[in-house]
Amino acid sequence: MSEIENKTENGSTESAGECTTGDTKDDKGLGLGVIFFIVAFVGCFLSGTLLFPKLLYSKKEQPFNFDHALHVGEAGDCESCHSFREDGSFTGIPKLDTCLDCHSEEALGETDDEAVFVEEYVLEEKEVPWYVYSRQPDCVFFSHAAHTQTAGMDCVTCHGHIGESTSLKPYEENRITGYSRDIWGKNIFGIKKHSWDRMKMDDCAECHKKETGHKGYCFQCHK
Amino acid sequence: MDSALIPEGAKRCSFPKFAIGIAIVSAVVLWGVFAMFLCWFKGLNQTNMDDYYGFALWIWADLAVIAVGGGAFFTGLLRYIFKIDELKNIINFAVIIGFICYSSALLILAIDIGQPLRGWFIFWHANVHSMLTEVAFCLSAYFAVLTIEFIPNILENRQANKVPFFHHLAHNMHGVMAVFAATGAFLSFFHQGSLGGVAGVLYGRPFAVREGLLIWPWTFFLFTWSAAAFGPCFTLLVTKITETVTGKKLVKDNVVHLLAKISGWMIVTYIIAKIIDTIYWAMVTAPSLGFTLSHFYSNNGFYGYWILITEIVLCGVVPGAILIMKSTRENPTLRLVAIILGTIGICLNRWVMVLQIMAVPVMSFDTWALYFPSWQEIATTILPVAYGIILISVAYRYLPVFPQEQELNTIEPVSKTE
Amino acid sequence: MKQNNNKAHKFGMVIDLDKCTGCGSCMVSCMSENNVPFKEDESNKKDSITWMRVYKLTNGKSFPDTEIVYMPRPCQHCGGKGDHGHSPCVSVCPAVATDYGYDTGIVSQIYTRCFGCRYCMGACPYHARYFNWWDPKWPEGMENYLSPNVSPRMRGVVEKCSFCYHRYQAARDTAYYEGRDDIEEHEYQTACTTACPAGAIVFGDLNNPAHKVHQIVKPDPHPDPRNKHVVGKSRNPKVFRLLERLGTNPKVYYLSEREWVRKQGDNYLDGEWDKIKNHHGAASHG
Amino acid sequence: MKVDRRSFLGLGLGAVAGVAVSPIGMKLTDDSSIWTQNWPWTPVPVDGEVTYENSVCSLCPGSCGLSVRKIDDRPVKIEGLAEHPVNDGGACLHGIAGLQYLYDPARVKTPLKKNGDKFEEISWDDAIALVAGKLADLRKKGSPEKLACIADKEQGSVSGLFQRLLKTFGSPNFYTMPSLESYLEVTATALHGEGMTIGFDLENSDFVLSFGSGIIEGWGSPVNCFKANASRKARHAKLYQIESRLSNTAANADKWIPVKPGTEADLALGMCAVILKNNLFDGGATANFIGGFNKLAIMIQKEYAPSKTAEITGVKASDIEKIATLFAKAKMPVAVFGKGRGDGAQSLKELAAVHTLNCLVGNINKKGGAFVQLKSDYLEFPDESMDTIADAGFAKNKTGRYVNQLVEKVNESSKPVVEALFVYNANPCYSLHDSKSVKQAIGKIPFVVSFSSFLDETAKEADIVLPSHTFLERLEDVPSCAGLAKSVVGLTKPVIEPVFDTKHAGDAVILIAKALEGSIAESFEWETYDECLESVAAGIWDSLSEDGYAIISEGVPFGSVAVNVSFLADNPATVQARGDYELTLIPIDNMRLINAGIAASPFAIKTVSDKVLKGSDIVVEINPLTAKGLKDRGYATLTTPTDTARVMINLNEGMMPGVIGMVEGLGHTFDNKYVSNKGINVNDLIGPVIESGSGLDAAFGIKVKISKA
Repeated sequence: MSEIENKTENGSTESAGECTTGDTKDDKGLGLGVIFFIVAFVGCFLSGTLLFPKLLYSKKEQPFNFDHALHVGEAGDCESCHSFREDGSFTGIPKLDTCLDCHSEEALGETDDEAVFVEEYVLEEKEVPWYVYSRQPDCVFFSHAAHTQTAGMDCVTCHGHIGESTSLKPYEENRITGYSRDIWGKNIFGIKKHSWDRMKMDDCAECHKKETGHKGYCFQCHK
Repeated sequence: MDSALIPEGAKRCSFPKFAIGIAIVSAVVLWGVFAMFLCWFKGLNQTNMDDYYGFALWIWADLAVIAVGGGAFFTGLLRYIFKIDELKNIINFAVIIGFICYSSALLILAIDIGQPLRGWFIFWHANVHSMLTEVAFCLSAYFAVLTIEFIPNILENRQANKVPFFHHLAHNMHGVMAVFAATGAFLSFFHQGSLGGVAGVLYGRPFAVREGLLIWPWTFFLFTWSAAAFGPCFTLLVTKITETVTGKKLVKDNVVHLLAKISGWMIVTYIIAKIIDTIYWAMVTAPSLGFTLSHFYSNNGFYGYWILITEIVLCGVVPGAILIMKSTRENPTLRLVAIILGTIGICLNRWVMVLQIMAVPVMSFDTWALYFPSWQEIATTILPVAYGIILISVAYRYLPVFPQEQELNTIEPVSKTE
Repeated sequence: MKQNNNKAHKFGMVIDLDKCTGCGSCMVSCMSENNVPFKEDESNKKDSITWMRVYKLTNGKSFPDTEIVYMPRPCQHCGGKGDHGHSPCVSVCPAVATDYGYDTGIVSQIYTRCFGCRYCMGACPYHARYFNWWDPKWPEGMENYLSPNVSPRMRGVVEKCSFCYHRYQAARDTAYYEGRDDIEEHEYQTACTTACPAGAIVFGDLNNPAHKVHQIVKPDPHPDPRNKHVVGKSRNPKVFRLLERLGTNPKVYYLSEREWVRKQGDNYLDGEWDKIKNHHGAASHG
Repeated sequence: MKVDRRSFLGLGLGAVAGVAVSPIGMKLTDDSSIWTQNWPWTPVPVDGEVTYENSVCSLCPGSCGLSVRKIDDRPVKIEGLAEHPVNDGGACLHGIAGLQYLYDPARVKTPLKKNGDKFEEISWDDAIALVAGKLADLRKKGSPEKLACIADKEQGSVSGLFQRLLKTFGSPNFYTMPSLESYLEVTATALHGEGMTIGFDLENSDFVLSFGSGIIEGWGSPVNCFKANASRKARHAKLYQIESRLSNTAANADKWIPVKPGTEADLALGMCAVILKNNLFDGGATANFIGGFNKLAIMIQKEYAPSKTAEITGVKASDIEKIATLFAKAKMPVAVFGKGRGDGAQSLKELAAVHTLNCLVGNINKKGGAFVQLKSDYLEFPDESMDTIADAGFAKNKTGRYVNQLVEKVNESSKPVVEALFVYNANPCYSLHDSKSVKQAIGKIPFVVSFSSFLDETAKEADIVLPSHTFLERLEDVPSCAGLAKSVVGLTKPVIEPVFDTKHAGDAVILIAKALEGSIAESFEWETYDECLESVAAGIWDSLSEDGYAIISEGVPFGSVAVNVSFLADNPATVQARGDYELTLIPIDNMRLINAGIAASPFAIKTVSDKVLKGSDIVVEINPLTAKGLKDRGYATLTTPTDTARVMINLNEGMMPGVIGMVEGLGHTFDNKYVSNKGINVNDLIGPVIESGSGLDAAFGIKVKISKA
């Protein structure tokens, strides 16, 4: 210890003079320091929580508005448009010809959105470039059949009450990852209240653990 | 011009001279950094690694620097836990060397993985069965400890020390250092071990696989032991080099002799264990899988019995012997030979436990795979060395690394022999 | 999902080396099924990604007594020591980017989880794992033939044969949709199996006595008395596994009438082979 | 001063702390890793509905049934079609990799016109007009016979259209590339008479005696042969392979009989001698022999006594006796000919000698034997309308009997014997022997039109390229021309809209014909090829369009056939390899490569062993005894009478001493870095040797020397 003790003695004796004279300044400085600290802290925290998401996500409007509630009323349940194929695969967002089962060149209603739909897509025979809120990345394998057919789950569990919505919210895309904001969830802290607030792997795993007693193996959900 | 920073009463070369030296070494650092960025942006196709050599030069360098950095934890252990007081005169330096080795190890790992931006998955999605997970956790933790152990020494810089806050901080940290040393020793014990485990658990690779205790193969214990044994050799070697470069005596002989003696006995005990392990593996483990010892050391252009003998006899038994005998130990030349051999030995052991494993064919119809690193690999491997030199010179220049320095260099020639 | 947990499959393969012609159909079928990339020079086989690789074995005799046999080598989907699922590669992956499916016996992976430490490659004695040293690139327009059932891997991750797991998923989807709780043997066959012109590859559930692979292999449910780590040894004297003695417990079996071929399946000390070759499968407890 | 420092400290720490507790860190860490998982430059295949379409592969004469998996409109996978009469499920690597040809970098994307030594793009209309114009001039000059055409085969409607165009134009000069089918016909014609062909009942034979036929290396209809071979074990059938190299077939066979290269004919006759001497032949069968059976018998026993044959062939006399006896005594033996894939150089002596074995033991038109019958022609073209020019021109003699003689003539004569040349589905500049002189000949022809889908070696020499659809983009009838026991016609169907501005070669021909007007146009009354096919194949169209194939003949043909042995009875000389070095270089057929016009796909090349191709170096096989000083994996210089080449050495115990093997199918030079400029084309090294009497190029190899490089 001797070595260090010597030093510390030197140190204290040396700085003793300053310390006595400097005490008062110290406090002021400290006070100022604390204020600066708080200001900086609050500023950074708020910008990180409120401003950051605005920068992170780009807003995109859907080609035209779609009234789920109306269509559910007309067509029945989700499956009448979001259906399964013979081989058990899921069609997801319906293709134009599915719409044409009911729609035609003649508009069925008189909304401007349908007019857009008829003119720009039906007549042009173009597919509607919908933004998919719940699109999962390429590495994910998801079997709708396993969940809705076999496990008897409800669409709402993951997709929420979109079926009751009358208009489409703007699609928010993560500028870095290209993911839809719905995957991470609206809440930037990733806090969720409902099962459909978030669609990250942990949410799948959580439910799998509860329902099957196991989070599942890689290939069960990845390809 | 930087005299204000230089420890009081210490003589240092002129700043320009110092600057030039640093500049030269920095050039090497830049070269390594360039190679590093190539690997990050163009991918690992910049290396000569392939599907047979998933682990190559880098992993060896990693294991080697961690092994020789083991001097830090072991000296720390002796100094703070076993209260071997003389060692305080070399502990600072041991810590610095450890710090360099471990920061280098982490850097190399960051280059080595194919997806650096996902590297944190090793913590987030940790697999408790994987030795590598254990390595990652202990490595990072111990690096933190070393940093903490290093801080007080930095704070002892003349200017920093003027700030009462830093001054007291340094003082108090010295006080509690034993706790960190203990943690460090514990952590280090585990990751040195788990690095050995990395090879030992490969039951698909008869050259690597070892039986063991519970989940830990014998290589686990051998690695820890060897690090503790040869680490001090490296500490002494670097001290010797620094002394030669600075042309000053920095550590008293009794300290050196003590550490050398401890190292010597550790080496001897380790080498006995290693020999037993090798014999058991060659006589029992490998044959039970259908392999004779000759399979691992023939039919190829490089790996022969020479490597086994060099590692165990020339770079194990010999330095061990030299260092345990007072007469030879206290003979500077022989001691130097011993610590050099020892350092080579530990590096050779790590080489064998990484690259030869990859080289040995396992399927009866497979062939030996040999490999030579690309310049990018070499550059990134030299990078830590250059960085180490810089850090040591800076530390030596501005920090009171060697408590005995002044005493040894102010009092003219009289060099006492105890 | 539930019913798959309580009825565990053990998918495996047996390859008749006497039928194999070394034509390479299995390799190409695998590559085009699984979006495996290719590059200008693939002649360095140590950095060439082929989930299914066909090795050429010779009996080492000189002209005219030389013999050749071709040995296709997919991922062996090891069950690990004692077949407990601790495959050499799975047990070492630090980030659980590869794991053992206890419901299928298939060693599965998440390419996007893998951060490329390549420990698994060092652990695999079969060299069944491949690293993406390069970014996958296709000539202009050719990416149009990529299959959506398998995600293309990015540079810097390890990949390997998956026993065409996506085909299993597709078969199960159909079964779910039709309200069946399990799939038929023919519904799930790997790309190499269906491609083999010689019909040398048989794929199915080793746990299912009705499946052809089980009937050929006749796996021994009990540990090998001579090596407790080895489980599922074949009771067919002509069938062997690669490096069986290591206790990796592969699910890929090989069949050959030729003794020298069976002998090359593993490593033996001098004279050892003659002692144990006839014990092949004799370990069965009925 | 202190104040500042402390407040700055506070500011800094505050900022750090604030950011730390805000979600920025966590989110960015997560997102950055997600970014690496979805790099924009890593393609993401679009999902969609899965459908399957059946078609037939026409990459080789095998004509396997294919099942193409599609996602919406994108074909994503090709597999063998189950229950197809040819391949029943299996498929070879080239067919499976078919999609790579669709997007091949070397594809011709639109018609091309040679300008100087560069190609420029032109429209289809201009291209057709240009071709028609040139041809019209040729007719005006009154030399229509100077239009020649080289196609891959005689059979099939597209080939039919080309023949029809030449005929109505007034030229007899239609040639096909050598193929197993053509050799079968040559043999059948020589022994059994015009219009006959031969098939082998490998599925049922219990003793297959193969004279170097690569039964599992692409000979005949590959997948069909693979299956026949695979069923051997279960049928307790035997396969004996006579070959100078341990090929995969030899390795897979029950017995490998190494023979000096080029002496297969002598060995076959030697076996005939044994059979004759020991009265093992079928008396009934020999009754059908004409053209001097006795003369033959005497000659054979005199010239090919076992001891003598042993000397020539290097096969032990005892073995010759043993094998001949086994063959004769087998219940359903069959001797198979056509070295390698059967499409390389062959000598009629060898073909005839081997087939004589079949005739002697009387397995002609018996189960498990050789089937000899009339060529099946399922197409009925309406009669052409010929004008005087056409009649006159068509009546003239062909310039040469086979394509290699055409090349010879062109090169020899000073004035152009051929003014215009059509090339369809053929790549003579690559696959004919001494490709240099072939290029030279093509170069001498003033106007060359290529109908290739790819800018291959020959297309590069052409003046006009009229790019065809690949087999995945077109409709076409595909007869299996591969020595099968049954003859099947498959229907190739388009599984995707043409990727580029290409046309069906059939349509191109029809357009050219129409542009030529007059009687020629009259003979091509169809609007499109598809319409043409439906009408000319009317007889089998229903089953073609419904099942995707039609079986023309199946099972054992009825009746016996005459066997004319006059050619052999004169004991023609055995063809010798050119040159006087002491080693012999022979081509090797490797299933993973293609030696016909097209190159192997990137996938196929990827599967090729590094003992065949290393970087851009070709690897030759040589027995250690022959290699002398040369080291394995070392480099050497190979010197032939015509050329030298740098090669890598692979010491191979499966190679007969004194023989060097070089793989066929490498050394392509067209614009696809994945498959081109790898190794060398063995055909550059081997010069043709014309067999007197048959006129066939029978160069089985060439004499070489090898030295350290």
